[in-house]
Amino acid sequence: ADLEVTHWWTSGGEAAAVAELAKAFDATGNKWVDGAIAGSGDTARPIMVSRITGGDPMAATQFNHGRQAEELVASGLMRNLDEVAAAENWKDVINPPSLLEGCTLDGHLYCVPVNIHSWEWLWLSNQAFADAGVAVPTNWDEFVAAGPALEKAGKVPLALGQQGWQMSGLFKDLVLGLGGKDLYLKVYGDKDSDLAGGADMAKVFKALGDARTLAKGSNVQNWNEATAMVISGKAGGQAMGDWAQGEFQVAGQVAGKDYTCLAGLGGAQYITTGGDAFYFPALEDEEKSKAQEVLAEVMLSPETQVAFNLKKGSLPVRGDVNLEAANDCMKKGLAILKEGNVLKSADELLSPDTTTQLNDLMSEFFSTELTPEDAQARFAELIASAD
Amino acid sequence: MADPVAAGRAEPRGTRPRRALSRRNVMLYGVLIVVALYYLLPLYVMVVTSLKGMPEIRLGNIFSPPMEITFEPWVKAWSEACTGLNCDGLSRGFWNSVRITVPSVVLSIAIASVNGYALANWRFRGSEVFFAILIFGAFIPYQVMLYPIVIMLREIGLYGTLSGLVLVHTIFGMPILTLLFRNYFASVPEELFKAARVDGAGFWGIYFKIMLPMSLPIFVVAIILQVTGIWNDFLFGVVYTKPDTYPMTVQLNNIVNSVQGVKEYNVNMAATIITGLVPLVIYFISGKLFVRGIAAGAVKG
Amino acid sequence: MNQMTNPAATSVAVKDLRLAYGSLTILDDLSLDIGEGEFIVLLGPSGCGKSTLLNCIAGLLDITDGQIWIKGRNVTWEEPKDRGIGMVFQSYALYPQMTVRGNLAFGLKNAGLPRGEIDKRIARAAEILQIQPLLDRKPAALSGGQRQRVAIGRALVRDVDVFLFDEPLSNLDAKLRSELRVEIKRLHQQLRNTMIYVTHDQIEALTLADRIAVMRGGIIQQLADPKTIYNKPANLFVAGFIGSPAMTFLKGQIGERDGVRTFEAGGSTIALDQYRGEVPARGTAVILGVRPEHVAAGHVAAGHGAAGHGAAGHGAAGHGATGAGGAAAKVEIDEPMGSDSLLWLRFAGQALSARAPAEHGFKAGDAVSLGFDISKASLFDTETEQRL
Amino acid sequence: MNQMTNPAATSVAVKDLRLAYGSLTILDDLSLDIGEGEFIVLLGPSGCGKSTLLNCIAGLLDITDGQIWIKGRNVTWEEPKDRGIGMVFQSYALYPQMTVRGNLAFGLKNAGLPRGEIDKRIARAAEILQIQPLLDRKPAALSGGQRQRVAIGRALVRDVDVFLFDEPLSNLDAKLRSELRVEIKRLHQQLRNTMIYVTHDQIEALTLADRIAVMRGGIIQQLADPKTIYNKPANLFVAGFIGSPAMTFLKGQIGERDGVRTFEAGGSTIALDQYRGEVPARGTAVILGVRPEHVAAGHVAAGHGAAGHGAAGHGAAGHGATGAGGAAAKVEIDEPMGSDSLLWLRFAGQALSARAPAEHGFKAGDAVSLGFDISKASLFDTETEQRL
Amino acid sequence: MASDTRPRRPFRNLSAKIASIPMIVTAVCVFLGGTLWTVVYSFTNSKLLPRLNFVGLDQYDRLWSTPRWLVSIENLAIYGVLSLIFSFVIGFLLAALLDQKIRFENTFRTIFLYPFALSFIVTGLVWQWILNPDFGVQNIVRSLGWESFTFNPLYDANLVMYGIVLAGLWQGTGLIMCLMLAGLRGIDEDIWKAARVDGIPTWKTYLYVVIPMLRPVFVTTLVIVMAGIVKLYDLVVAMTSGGPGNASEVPAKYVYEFMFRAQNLGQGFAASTMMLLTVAIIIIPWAYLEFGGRRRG
Ligand SMILES: Nc1ncnc2c1ncn2[C@@H]1O[C@H](COP(=O)(O)OP(=O)(O)OP(=O)(O)O)[C@@H](O)[C@H]1O
Ligand SMILES: Nc1ncnc2c1ncn2[C@@H]1O[C@H](COP(=O)(O)OP(=O)(O)OP(=O)(O)O)[C@@H](O)[C@H]1O
Ligand SMILES: [Mg+2]
Ligand SMILES: [Mg+2]
Repeated sequence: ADLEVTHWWTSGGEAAAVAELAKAFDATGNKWVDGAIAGSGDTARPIMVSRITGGDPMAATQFNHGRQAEELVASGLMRNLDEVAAAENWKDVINPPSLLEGCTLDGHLYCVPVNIHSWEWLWLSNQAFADAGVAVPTNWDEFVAAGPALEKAGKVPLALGQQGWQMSGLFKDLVLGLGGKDLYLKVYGDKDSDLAGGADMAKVFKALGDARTLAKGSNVQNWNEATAMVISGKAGGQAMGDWAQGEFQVAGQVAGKDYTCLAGLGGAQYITTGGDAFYFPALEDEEKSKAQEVLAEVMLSPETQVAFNLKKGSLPVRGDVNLEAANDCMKKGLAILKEGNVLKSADELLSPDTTTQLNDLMSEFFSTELTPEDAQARFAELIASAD
Repeated sequence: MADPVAAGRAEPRGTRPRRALSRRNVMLYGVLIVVALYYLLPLYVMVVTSLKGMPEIRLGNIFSPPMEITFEPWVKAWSEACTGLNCDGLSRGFWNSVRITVPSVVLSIAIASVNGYALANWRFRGSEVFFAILIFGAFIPYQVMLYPIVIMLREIGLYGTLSGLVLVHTIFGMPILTLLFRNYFASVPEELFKAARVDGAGFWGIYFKIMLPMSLPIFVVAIILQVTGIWNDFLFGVVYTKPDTYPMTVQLNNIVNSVQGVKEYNVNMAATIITGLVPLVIYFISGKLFVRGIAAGAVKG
Repeated sequence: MNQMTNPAATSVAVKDLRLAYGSLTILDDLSLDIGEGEFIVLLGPSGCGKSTLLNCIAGLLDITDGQIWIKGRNVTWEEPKDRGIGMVFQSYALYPQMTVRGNLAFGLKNAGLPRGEIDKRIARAAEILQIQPLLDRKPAALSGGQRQRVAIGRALVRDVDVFLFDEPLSNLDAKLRSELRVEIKRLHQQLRNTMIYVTHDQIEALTLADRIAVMRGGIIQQLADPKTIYNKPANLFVAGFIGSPAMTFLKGQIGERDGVRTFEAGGSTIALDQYRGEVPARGTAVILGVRPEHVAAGHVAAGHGAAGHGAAGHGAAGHGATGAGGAAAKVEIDEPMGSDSLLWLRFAGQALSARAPAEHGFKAGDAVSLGFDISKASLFDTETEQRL
Repeated sequence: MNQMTNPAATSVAVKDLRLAYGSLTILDDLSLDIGEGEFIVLLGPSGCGKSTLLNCIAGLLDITDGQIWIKGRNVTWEEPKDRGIGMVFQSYALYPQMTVRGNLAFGLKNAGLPRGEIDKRIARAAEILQIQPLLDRKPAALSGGQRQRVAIGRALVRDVDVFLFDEPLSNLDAKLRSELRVEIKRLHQQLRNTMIYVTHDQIEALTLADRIAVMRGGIIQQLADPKTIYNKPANLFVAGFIGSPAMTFLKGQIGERDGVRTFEAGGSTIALDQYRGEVPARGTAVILGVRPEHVAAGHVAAGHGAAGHGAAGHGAAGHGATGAGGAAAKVEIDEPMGSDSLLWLRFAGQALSARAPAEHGFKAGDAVSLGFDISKASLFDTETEQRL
Repeated sequence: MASDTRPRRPFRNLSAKIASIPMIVTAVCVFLGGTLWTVVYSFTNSKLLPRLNFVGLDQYDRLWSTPRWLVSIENLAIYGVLSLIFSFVIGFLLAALLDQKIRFENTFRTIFLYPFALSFIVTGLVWQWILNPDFGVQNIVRSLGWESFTFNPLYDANLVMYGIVLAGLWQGTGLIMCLMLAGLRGIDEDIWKAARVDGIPTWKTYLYVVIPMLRPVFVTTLVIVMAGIVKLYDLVVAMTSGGPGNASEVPAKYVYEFMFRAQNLGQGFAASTMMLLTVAIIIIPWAYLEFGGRRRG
């Protein structure tokens, strides 16, 4: 059957990855009708939600697993995937198992995680540092120190797209990378507002202040434009999730040679396992419902996982696949994954409402002269009222 | 009173003014030309950029004419640019836009003109109240109505269909159009209406045989407003349609925002021009009638 | 064809008509009977409700109360097209996008008449109105007078009993107006339909009407034939409204001299023995209205008799004019009007106008003696403003 | 104040004026001298260029060629405000959002006059025009006549030598029009300014003007005092345009009977011995123009004499009317106009109108005999249409 | 045969009433109904899906303590005031210039009006491109030798609203000009002549006579412009997506984002209600002027 799949994967690397999913699904005799909506999840999600609540759902749709689709699931608009999961024995193959938790509500499974995305990466342009005459940094502090030299060489030290989610992503990286696992979990997970206003967080906010200074002159909106600045050597580095790697790959760059990646911003070696998942709205058409199951299966098949994730630059959700072809950076990620240094992602820990508020705060911080102290106070307040 | 010699001269006082190059004319046309340049600049930039190759664009001067004209960006924008897996550029969206715009324009104008006619000539108890509410609707930000409309369309089972979108466009076009038509028909002499009634024409007879043939200017205004409005609509197009019925603006947005590495400004500009072409052409063709219609429908109260 | 409930002679009857816009009453309790074939003119100043009354008769306005009968049928709630009326509007209201033929045919087509019949009727109307050569033109290509004829034609083809005209001439220039006035009159003589004609031009009313209904503020002030209206206006308003140049009014009171009642104002007296009406008691305050053509101005030296012969060539000369006791009036302004002149005088401290032949020989500032034709003057009660 | 290069009596002089819009010439080689204190009326049908000429004098239109002199100064290229003119427009063109006082003061303030002077001038103008109570109202709250006075006031306060009026009365109803006509006349008598007055209403022209310039198609047809224009129209156009009711024209040719030249048409003859002008040779085709008041209609039985006395109360009666040889005319339509009636007759197969007293007693269809006052008639050449 | 009895009211002009049904339904169901629905749900704590779970004024409390909303309001005020003033001034000036019986009037008018045919999305993209510091005006001026020249409104939080106003004016002034031109053409030519005879300079005539006379046109224009201002959304999204940071956020965007992105419908509805309230404050006086008392004669 023809299945319409909506997603917001439209950048070069993403599109190439999605093509793999489509190819695999088409191979089963069905047809993947692509419903890409450009301009990040923020643009796409409202459209998807309207379609689903409007009674004209697509056959499958991308969400970041976590709490974005919680209410849709609770209102019975999404399909229960328990049977497929049981048949395919997902419980055993999915690694880390916590991924499935994000897809589970009241003991039922509602989504298919397709990759593991980790936010905690600093992408550095070797070219830029060479031009500036400094060594490629190995951690955040070195990166900050290299700032003036980069600037002198006419580079933007830190490329940062002017959108809230990118900024709060950077912030989260700093929390985890500089503050460590406990701080991250207590603040984001337990909503500990005392800690959020405490001294440890103050350090993070100071680093955020540095980041603000470094990112001056970064006149781009979208993350991939920021990445493009790093690729072209116009910028020193960018803090962005592993999907940025897809862009380097499309541009023909080689990890370690043309660019360097620092997990956990070179600090604490943890990654959060956010990721993309596909939800399957409940459909009335029998044939399409069948095809939905096929699609879910296909998405998790080892071959698809490898092909998809190589293109996407993310990690596969199965521990049992062979990633020979993986490059330097992916291997670093895989290593961390093996260690089990995996935490829940912020998307799972915070409601979209809180996330939006946090994004707003970060936007404000980066576009105004708000002091780190004031920002921290506001942050603590926000955490206190988070749900 | 002044110099008697001067006063006594048979020569006219003051100089014969207003030759072609008088100061006034220089000022007047000077200002107009400068302003016109400001208005034309973006169009110029769009066209010029769309004809350049990416390497030339990176050189940075957006105002310089292309050194080497290339139509590749146009071709790409029209038929090759990708969104996700669909690499057929704007071409698909174009026909969708036509399929959305034509019925929406026809339906909304048909309904609004009848409403305006009824309001102007067949007022009944309460008609003005409904009209006032309608005008209030002109101010409601579309975003606010998005959700209620989703629910309404779901309830009447039109969500996601082309008819649903046409309906939405008709509804949101109604306030301003009704206002225009009402004002226009109100400016038609009432005696004409009375004469037709004495001649035995009814509500529809008068509308079709008397009012319609007289309303070309206001129809032109309505058509221009609606074609531009609906053709350019993004929000409803993206919320109330599916990928295979996406209108051109949604495709445009997808192309422009689907950045693959570096932004391809030339393709973006070409896509932008192509998207704006239909309303522009309609506007250029009927601009004169537009002004006349505005004078008749918007200004008279 | 129609059952008659009213006297056979009545073509249009308006009974106790009331029309109000919300709380604003325009017409209140108005009644009017119009005879078969009669030419009635509704005359009155702007805004007095003439068009409103006409529209009520036509059925273009929903009346608030009362009844309208046409040809013995109660048509109060019938549609305009079913009332057997034709209407001609001030701006003609020709359908601009149709040819003259289309304009004429529109109503007939609506009524579902067969083609042949339509053509026949148009041909007949075109002949009567002499617009055959114009049939295929559009209204924009017609002159004012031609448009007017087409507008009449549109009513004509419908073969109606009653014609309604709403100021059909007021958009035209004076010359055309007087020509078309004659044509309408000729048409009425030819067709003998009932015609109800609205105007605020009293010349039109006087020349066209069998009877004139003078209206003010929604009330019919006087309904009578033109002569009566002109010579015996029911009240001050009608007197002032009718006649051009207008009647002038003198304020004064009733006196008596030699057993004859007189009109006294500012020391001058005018004998009222010739007055055709009831002269009130001595001392009553009255207003004397005289038309310019009933005032004769003469050279002061020649006295009363000269006034009658020398200057006044009009009615005042023919019928015995009553002298103003030699009271001097002064010429203020002389308005020559071609065929004759209008003299504006100051008499007993009040303004008075007199008609004089074109070659009268008076200049502004001259003193004149006056003769009045009191048999054609009117006396009004100062309070009620009614004619006595 | 200004040195005169022109005759002292000339206030406004237009010399060889040419005005063209592109290739469309509206006024061509027009010259006109207007005396000090004169009241000149420009009269002509719509579109003949009256307003255009007035605007040229005012300096509101750039003329193509020629000169304009005002008070001995060549003002051809001066700004309107420096020409010493005041102008009153058809629509009054009052500044709607200013009070009457503001309207009057606006121009003066702009000219930088001191406050006291402005107040003095406004007070004076307000007194002359009797608009003191209106000074603080806005134009929207004024009646038509009041607005007109304010518009005049605006010209008045500017203390100008020349007043220009562009159809200032044509938006008003007939009654008000005749009142304001008198007021303008009175104003002129009081101020003695030069006034140039545009109208297409011939009654206004006749009553107001010292001299009338009758225009057609941008050309002055006749420039003369009202009497001459009325009695000796220079050509057919002027004759037909002036006079209400209008002059009627009879086509015919010159004959002779008993040594007296006659006018012959359709078997009827009219003796021309009394004609004041040159009667052309026998056989010449001519047009005879007679005004209704110079035609006397009499009962057929009574013959010629009766016609003079019985029915015709006007000029035709006073001066010897020449009989139409008993040729019967038929009454077609009787238009009663209050003070008298207009009879539309068919004479020698042509339409003819005659003025009769209100009580004439003729009915449509009656045969009448006619008397003509040929001394006041006009003969026109059929070809050139000029008066003979 | 004779219709002695007065027909019942509702059945007179039946066709007119039937023909007005779409209008009535739209007005009542969509606009009135939708508005009421929105207002009601603004008192609930609906998240992704509307639920009637009333929480009183909580959403409003939160709304008015959210910096982003306050910024949005402030931005809208800046944009509104600026674009109102400038579009009126520029629109009127252009109309006045075009009213001088100039040659090529059609050409000029077309040039001023064509941007109106383009969508805000298109407008936003073009101006984003022109104002882009790396390619646009700033870059050009710098490459001409003025190295320190800075003109980078879209990436400067203090200037970004002005950049948006610039684009908005470019798009919308043409229509204003058209309306004003229509109004100017309706002014009695004699008024101009009277002013010239009175010796009033042209600018004074405009200021004291013509502009006051154009009041009705100004009111209509005001309504149209205001309606556009309140709805400001597409342009911002296309030019800056509300950035840098939150510097160009506007209320319509706030509504949209809270309803759909933040999945907090209640908050979005509260913001909508505030916007509707503003609209009501604008439109009710206008409606009063337009329909109150005065009737068509
Ligand atoms: N729709 C309406 N609502 C309220 N008042 C009205 C309406 N139409 C007319 N009027 C009022 O009714 C009165 C009579 O109007 P009508 O048109 O009958 O006057 P008229 O005698 O025909 O005047 P005119 O000579 O100017 O045509 C006027 O005072 C007018 O203001
Ligand atoms: N701007 C213009 N361009 C071209 N022709 C014009 C213009 N203005 C006036 N005309 C023409 O000039 C002629 C004279 O116009 P004008 O206004 O002087 O007539 P008028 O005698 O005042 O008529 P009315 O009595 O109607 O006011 C008319 O035929 C008119 O069409
Ligand atoms: Mg009327
Ligand atoms: Mg004129």
